[in-house]
Amino acid sequence: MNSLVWMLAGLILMVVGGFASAFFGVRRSRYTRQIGAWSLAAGCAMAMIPSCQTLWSGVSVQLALPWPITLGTFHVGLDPLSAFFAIPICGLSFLGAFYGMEYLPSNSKATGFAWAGYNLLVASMLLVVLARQAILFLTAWEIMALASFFLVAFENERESVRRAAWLYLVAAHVSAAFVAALFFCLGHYTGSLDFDAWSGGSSLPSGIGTVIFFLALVGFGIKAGFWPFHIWLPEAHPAAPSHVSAVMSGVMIKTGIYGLVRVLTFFDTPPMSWGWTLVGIGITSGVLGVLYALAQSDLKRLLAYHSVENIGIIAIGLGLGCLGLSTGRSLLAFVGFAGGLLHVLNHAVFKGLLFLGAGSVLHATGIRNTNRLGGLLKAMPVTGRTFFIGSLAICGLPPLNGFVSEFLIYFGAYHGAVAFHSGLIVSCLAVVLGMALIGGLAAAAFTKAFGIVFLGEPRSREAAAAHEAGPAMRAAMTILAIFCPMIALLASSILQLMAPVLSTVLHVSAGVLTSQLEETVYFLNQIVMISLFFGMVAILLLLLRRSLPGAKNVESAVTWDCGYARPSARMQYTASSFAQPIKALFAFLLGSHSHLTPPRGILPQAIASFTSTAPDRVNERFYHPIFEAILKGLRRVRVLQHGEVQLYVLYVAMTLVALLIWCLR
Amino acid sequence: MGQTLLPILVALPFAAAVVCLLLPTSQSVLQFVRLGVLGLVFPFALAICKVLSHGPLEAAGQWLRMDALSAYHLAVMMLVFVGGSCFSPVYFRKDIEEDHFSISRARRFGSLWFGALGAMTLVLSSNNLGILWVGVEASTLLTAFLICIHRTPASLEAMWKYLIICSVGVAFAFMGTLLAGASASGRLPATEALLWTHMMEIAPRLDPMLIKAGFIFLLVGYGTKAGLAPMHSWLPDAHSQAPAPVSALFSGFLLNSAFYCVLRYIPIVETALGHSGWSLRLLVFFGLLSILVSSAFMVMQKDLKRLLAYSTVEHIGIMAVGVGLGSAGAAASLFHLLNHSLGKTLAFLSAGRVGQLAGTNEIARLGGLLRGSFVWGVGLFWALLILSGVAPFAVFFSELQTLKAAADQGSWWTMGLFLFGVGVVFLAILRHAIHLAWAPSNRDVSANSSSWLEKIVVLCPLALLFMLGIWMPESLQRVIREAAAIIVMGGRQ
Amino acid sequence: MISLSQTWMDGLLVMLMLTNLILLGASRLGHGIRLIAIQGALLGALPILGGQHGWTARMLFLAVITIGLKAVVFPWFLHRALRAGEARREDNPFVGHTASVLAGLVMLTVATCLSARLPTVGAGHSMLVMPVALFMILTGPFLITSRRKALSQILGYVVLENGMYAFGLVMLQDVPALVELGILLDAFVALFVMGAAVHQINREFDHMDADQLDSLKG
Amino acid sequence: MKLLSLIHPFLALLLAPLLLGVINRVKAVFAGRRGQPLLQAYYDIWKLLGKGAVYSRTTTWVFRAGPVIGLTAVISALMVLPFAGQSGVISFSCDFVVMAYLLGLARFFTIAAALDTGSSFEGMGASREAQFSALAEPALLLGLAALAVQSSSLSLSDIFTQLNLQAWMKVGPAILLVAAAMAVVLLAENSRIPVDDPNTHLELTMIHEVMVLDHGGPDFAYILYGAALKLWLFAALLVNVLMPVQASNVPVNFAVALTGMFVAAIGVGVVESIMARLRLLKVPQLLVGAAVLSTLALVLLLR
Repeated sequence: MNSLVWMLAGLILMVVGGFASAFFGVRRSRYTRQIGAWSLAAGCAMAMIPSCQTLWSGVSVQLALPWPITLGTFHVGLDPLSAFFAIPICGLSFLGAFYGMEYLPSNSKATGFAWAGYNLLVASMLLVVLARQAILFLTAWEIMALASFFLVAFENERESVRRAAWLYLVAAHVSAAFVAALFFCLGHYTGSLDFDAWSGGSSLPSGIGTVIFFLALVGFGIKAGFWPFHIWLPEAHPAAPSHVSAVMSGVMIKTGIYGLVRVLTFFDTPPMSWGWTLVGIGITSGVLGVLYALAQSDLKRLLAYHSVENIGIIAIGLGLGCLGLSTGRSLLAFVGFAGGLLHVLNHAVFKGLLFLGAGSVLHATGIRNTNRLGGLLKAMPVTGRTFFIGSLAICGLPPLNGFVSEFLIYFGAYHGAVAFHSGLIVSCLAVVLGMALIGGLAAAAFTKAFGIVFLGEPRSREAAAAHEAGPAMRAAMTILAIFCPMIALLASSILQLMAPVLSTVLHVSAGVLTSQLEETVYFLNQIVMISLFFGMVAILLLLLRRSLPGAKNVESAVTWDCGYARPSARMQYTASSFAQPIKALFAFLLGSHSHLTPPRGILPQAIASFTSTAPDRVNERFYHPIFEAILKGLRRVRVLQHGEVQLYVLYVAMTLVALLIWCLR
Repeated sequence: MGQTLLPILVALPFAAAVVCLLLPTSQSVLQFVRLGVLGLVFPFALAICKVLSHGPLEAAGQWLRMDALSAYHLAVMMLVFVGGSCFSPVYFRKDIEEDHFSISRARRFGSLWFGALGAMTLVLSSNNLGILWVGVEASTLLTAFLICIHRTPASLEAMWKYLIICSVGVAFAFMGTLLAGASASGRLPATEALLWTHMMEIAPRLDPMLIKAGFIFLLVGYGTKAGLAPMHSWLPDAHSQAPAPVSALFSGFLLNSAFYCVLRYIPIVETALGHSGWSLRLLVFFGLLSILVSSAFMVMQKDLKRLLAYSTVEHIGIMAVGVGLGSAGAAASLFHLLNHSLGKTLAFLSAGRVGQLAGTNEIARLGGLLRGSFVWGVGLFWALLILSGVAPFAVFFSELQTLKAAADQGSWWTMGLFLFGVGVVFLAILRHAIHLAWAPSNRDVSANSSSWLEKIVVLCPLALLFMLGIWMPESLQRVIREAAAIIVMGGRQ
Repeated sequence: MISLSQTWMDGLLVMLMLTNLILLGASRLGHGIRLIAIQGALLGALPILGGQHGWTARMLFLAVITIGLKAVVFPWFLHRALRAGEARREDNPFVGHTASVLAGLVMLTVATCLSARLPTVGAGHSMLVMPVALFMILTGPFLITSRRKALSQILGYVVLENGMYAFGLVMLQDVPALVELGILLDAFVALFVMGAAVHQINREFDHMDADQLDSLKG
Repeated sequence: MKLLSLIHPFLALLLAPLLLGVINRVKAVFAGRRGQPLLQAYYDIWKLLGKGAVYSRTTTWVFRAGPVIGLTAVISALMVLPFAGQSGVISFSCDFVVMAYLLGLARFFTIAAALDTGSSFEGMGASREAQFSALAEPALLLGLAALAVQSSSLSLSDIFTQLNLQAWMKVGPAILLVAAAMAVVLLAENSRIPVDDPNTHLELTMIHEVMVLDHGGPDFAYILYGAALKLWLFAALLVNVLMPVQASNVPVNFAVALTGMFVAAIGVGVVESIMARLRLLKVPQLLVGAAVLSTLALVLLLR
C-alpha cells in the first residue's frame, strides 16, 4: 500500500476526531479532550511513520487522486523535503496535544471547538507540506489559516484578542493572495498547476523568475514572519492557548519557510540578488526581532518576537545557501541550507518548549507580564528547568541544539568570507556581524526572561501562589527539553539523515554531497567532542566541589543588600529595568515611547509614574500610514453615496454618455 | 414537449400569484408561498433536466427558448426562491403576532413574490430580446412594491430610488435593444429580428457601430439593475429596507437576472466585432470598478444589511470580471453565481432574523452571535466568512478560478486590482464578522432557539457550499462548461 | 430625393425637439404636463405621417393607442397627481431654467455629434431621427437629475421614454407589434407605478420633493 | 592532535592566577605601594576552597551551578586555543565560534546566578553585563573574521600559523587594528578599567564584581579561577596576534609566548593605572569602536 494513503488516513482521523470532540464538547462530555487529543496523537503517529521512512530511505512517493473540482487534482507527494517538515509538525503537535489536555479548561463548550481547530490546523499543515498541486496547496494553506484563526480567537471575550485574530487572518489572507499570484504566474508560463511541471523553472522568460521569487518572498514571508511582514505574529501568538502558540510558532510559521524552499527548488541556479535579499531580510528580522523581544514585558509576546529573530536566522541560512548556489560553491550552498533547515527543526523544539513553559506559567499564575512574576523555579521546578534548557538552546549556546545550526551558518559565513568573491564577502561579513549581535542580544533577552520569571523572589501574590503544572504538561516539556541536547549530540547523524533533503534542494543526487557531508560531519564531531569534554570537566568540578572540606558547612541567610536588613521583593530588578540600557542604546531602531510623570515638590502628593512601550516601528511608520491613506481614499469614495436620487441618476446617465463618447469617438 | 412546457412554466407562477389574492388569512398565504414554490420546483426541474439531457427547448414560434445557460440560471433562481419561501413564514411570524402583517399585505406579498418569479422565468426562457426586456421591466415593477411591504418612510424612499434609477436603467436597456435590432435591420426579416438565435446566426454581418452603441446602452441599462458600479446606488437602500426574504431575492437572483441579459448579448456583440474582446474589456472595467467601489463602502459600514448589499455589488463585479476574461473566466463566473446566490441568500435571511430579534441592524449594537447556539447567528457568521472567500468553501474556489483566468490571459493588472479589492473587502467583512460573533452586546439574541426547519434552511446552504468547495459533481461542471460556451461563442463550438 | 413623408417627418421631429427645449425651461408643473401631452400627440402622428408604405391598419391602431395614452391618459393621470400634492411649480431646481435650456443646447450638440458617427438605417428615414431621439434620451435623465419635485422626475422619465419611442417607431416599424407593446407596457406601468408611488410618498411625507428623500446614505 | 598541544592547557591552568598577581603588582608599583605578593591569587583561591558557603534563602540550584559551569566553559574554551606555535588541543573550522559561544555560556550562567539572588545590585550588574557582552561579541567575531580573511583559513590554529612575519609585512596595519580591537575586547570581557573596575567598592558602579557579591567560599574560588583563566585566554589570543613567533625550537617558542603573556599582563596593569574608568554610558561606544576597528581591518584586507 502506498504510504501516502496511510498518511492521509491519519489526517482524516485527526479531522474526524477533532469534529467528534467538538460534537461531544457541545454536550459538555468529559470525553471531549480525550477524543480530541488521542485522535490527534494517533493521526500524528500515522503520519510520522511514512515521513520517517521517506527521510530514512530518501525515496519519495507520490499519489494523484482524481479531485473533481475545476482546477484541482488531488496530487500529494512525500519527498525528503516534505518529510523533513512533516516530522516536527507531527512531533510537536503530538506533544502539544497532551499538553493541551491539561491546559484547556476541561468542560467548557469552547474546548471541543478548540480541539476541532487544533486537529484541523495540524492536518492542514501536513497537507500543505504534502500538496503537489497549486489549488490543493492553496486550499490547505487557507484552511490552516482559518483553523488557527479560531484558535487565536479562543479567548474572544477580550477586545485585544479579537483584534489580534482579525489582524492574523487578514495577514494570512494577504499571504494567500500573494501565493496565489505566484502560482498562477508560474501556471501562466508553464501551462500547469502541478508542482512537478514547475521544477526546472529555467524555461521561464528572464526576469519572471525574480518576480516569482519576490512574490514567494512576500507571500510565504508573511506566514513565516519575516520583517517587515511580521506584525501579525506578536499579536496572534500570545492570544492563542499556549500549546497552540507553541505549534503556531514552532511549526506553522515554518510552512512559510517550506513554501519558500519549495519555490527555490523550482529554480536551478538562483541569481545573486535572491541570496542578498534573503540574507538582508534575515539579518534585519533577526536583529530587530531580538531587540523588540528584549523590549517586551509580556512573556508570550517576547517569545513571539523571538520567532521573528529565529526565522531571520533561518532566512540567513537559506540566503547563504542561495549565494552558494549562485556562485557555484557547493560547500557554502550545502552548509547554508543545512544550517537553515536544521534551525527549522531546532526552533520547533526549543520554541515549542518555551511556549509550553510560558503556558505553564500562565496557567499557574494567570500572569503574562514578566514584571509581576518571579521566583517560580521553586514552585515549578520542572517547568523552570525545561524553560532554562530552552533558553540556553534558543540563545544558540553549546552544547545544545541551537548552537549546531547557528554554527553551520557561521561556518558558511566565514567560509564565504574567505572566498574572495566580491558578491559574497560583504554579505557574509554582514552575516557574521548580524549573527554575533543576535547571539549577544538573545542571551540578554533570555537571561531576562528566565531570570526575572523564575529566579529571585515572587513579585506578586499570584506568582507566590504558583503551582507546578500537571503531569502531562510536565511530560511534554521534559521530552522537548531532552531533545535539545540530543539533537546537538546526534547532529552529525541528523545531518546524514538530512542529506536527501539537501540533495532535493540543491538539485544533485545524494552521492554528490558526500565530500561536503564529510567535512561538515567532521567538525560537528569535533563539537561533540568539546561538548563531551565540557560535560566531563563539569562533573569533575562538581565532584571536587562536593569533596571540599567546607562543602558540608552551608549556611542560609538573606541576600546581601549592602547591609539593608529587610529586602522586599519590590526592590528587585524588573524585566523592564533589566532591558532598559539596551533599549536606550538601540532607541534609534526601536523608537520606544516612554512617558514620565516625575514626583514634584518636597512631599510629592500626586503619584509619579513611568511607562515605556515599544510599539512596532513597522506598524507605526509603514502599515499605519498606508492603512490611513487607503481609508482616506475610501472615505472619499463614500461621498458618492450621499442619498440624493438625482445624482444617482446622474451617475447612470454620465456613465452612458461617457461610454458613448468614448466608443463612438 | 417544450412547446407546452415552457409556456406552462411562465404561466404557472402568475397563476399562483392570482391564487394568493384569493386566500383568506395571512398564515395561509405564507403557507401557500412555501408549498407553492416547493411545488413549482418539479416542473422547473423537469424542464432543466430536459434541457440538459436533450438540448435546448423551444416554444411559441421560437419566442421562448431554454438552453443550458438559462437552465443553469433557472436552477439557481429556484434555489433562492425555495430558501426565501421557506424562510418567509418564520420571518413574518413575528409581524403577524404583532398585527403588522394584515391579510392585504400578505396577499400583496404573495402575489408579488410569485409575480417576480414569473417575470424572471420569462426573462430566462425568452429567446426574443424584446420579451427579455419586458421580463426585466416587469420584474422591476413587481419587486418595487415588495420593498415596502412594511410601509415606513425609509422603505418608501428606498422604493422610490429603486423605481427611478432602475426605470431609467431599464429604459436605456430598451434603447439598447432597439439599437441592437436596428443593427440587424435589413439583414433579417422583420418578423425574426430580435430573436436571439437568429441574431447569433447573422452576428458577423451586424452593423458594428450600431451594435457597439447598443451594447453600451444595454450594459449601462441592465448594469443598473444588476448593480454594477457606478450604477449600483439604489442597491444598498433597497436591500436594507426590504424585508429579509425580499432582500435575499434581490441579492440572490434579481440582480443576476439582469446580468443574465448582458450575458445574452455578449456572444452577439463579440461575434459582430470579430472577437476583438471589446465588450469583454468593458465588463472587466465595470467589474473591477464595482469591486473597488463596494470595498470602500464596506470598510466603515455601520448597517449590517447595507454591508451585505455592498458585498453583492462586489460579487456582481467579480462575476463581470470573470465573464470578461474569456471562456475559463465565464465558467468561473457562472460557478460564482451559484455560490454567491447560496451564500448571500443565507446571509440575508440570517441577518434579517438576527436584526428582527435584536431590533436593530446596526452592527455596533449587535454582537455575541456565536456565544449561544443560535443557528441564525452561526449562519450569519459563516455566510459572511464564506462571502469574503475563505477556504474550503466554494466561493474561494470560484474566485481562484477567476484569478487563474486572469493570469492565463496575462492580464496582470486585472489580477492585481482584483486581489487588492477582494483583500480590502476581506478585511472589512472579517472585522464586522468578528464583532458580530464575539463582541459583547446588550442585544444578545444568541439565547433564542430555532426550529428544525430553520436549522435546515441554515445548514443546507452551508453544507452545499462546503461540498461544492471540495467536491464538484462532474455533471455540474459539464453544465457550467456548456453554459460558459454559450456566453463565449453563442453555444457553437 | 426627399419625399413628402420625409418632409412631414422632419417637421414632426423638429417640433419634438422644440417641445423638449421648452420643457427644459418650463417652471410650472402643469405647463410641463401639457408639453408632455403635445409630445405624445406628435409621437402618435409620426407613424401616420412618416410612414413609407402608406397607411396600414396596424399603424393607425398604433397611432390611436399612442395618442390616446400619451396625449390623454397620462397627462390626465399626472394632473390628478399634481392636484393631490401641494406644489404647483418647480421653484428652485438644481439647475436653473435658463441654464437648463443652455444645457439642452449642449445636449443637442452632443446628440448630433454622436449620431453622426452612427450609420443611418434604412435609406428612406429622416436624418433627424437619431439626433432627436438621442437628444430626448439625454434630456430625460437631465430633467430627473436637475429637478426637485417627484412629478418633474416622472416628466423626465416620460421624455426619455418618448425619445426611445420615436426611435423605435421610425427605425423598427416593421418589427412585429412586440416592440410597441413593450413601449406601451413600459410607459403605462411605469406611470401607474410611479404615480402610485408618488401617491404613497405624499401620504407618508406630506411633500413631493424628491431631494428630501435622502435619509439613506453611506 | 599532537602531545605538545596539551602543554598549553596545563600551562594555562597553572599560571593563569599569576597574571592577576602581575597586574596587581604593576598597579602597586604605579601607586608607589609594595603591593600584594605575586602569588596572592593562589593564596586566595586556596583559602576560599577551604571555606564553607553561605547561600541566600532566595537562591536555587542556578546560583550554585553558575560558578561551576562558568569555570567549565572557560576550561573547555582553552582547548581550541593555539599557543606558542602549537595548535589547539582540538582544532577545526570555525573553532573560534565555539570558543566565543562557550564564553557566552559562561556568561549566561553568571548572569542567571546573579539574578537568582533577587538582589537589585546584582540585577543591575547582570543587566550591564548582558548589554556589554552583546556588543563585545560582534567585535570579537569580526576581528577573528579579519584574521580568517587575512589567512584564508578557518581554524584558530591555522589562522595563527599563517600569521607570520610575511603577513605583518604585507598587511601590518590591518593586523594592528585587529589587535587593538582584541585588546578592547580583552579589557571589556575581563572587567578591567576602563570598562569596569575590579577593585571598586561601590556596588552601584560595578559590573562583574557586583554580580558575584553573594558568592562565597569554594564558589567564589571557582569564579576567581575562572576569571584568571579567561584573562589568560584573551591574553593568549592577543599574544598570538601580536607575536607571530614560529621558531622551530619548541621551548624557545614557549618562552617567547610566556613572556608575551606577562607583557600583556603588564600592559593591562599599566592601562589600569594610568586610565580612569569610563562612564557606563560611554562603554558601548568603546565596544562599538572595537567593532569598527575590526571592520576597518577587514576593509583594509579586502582592498
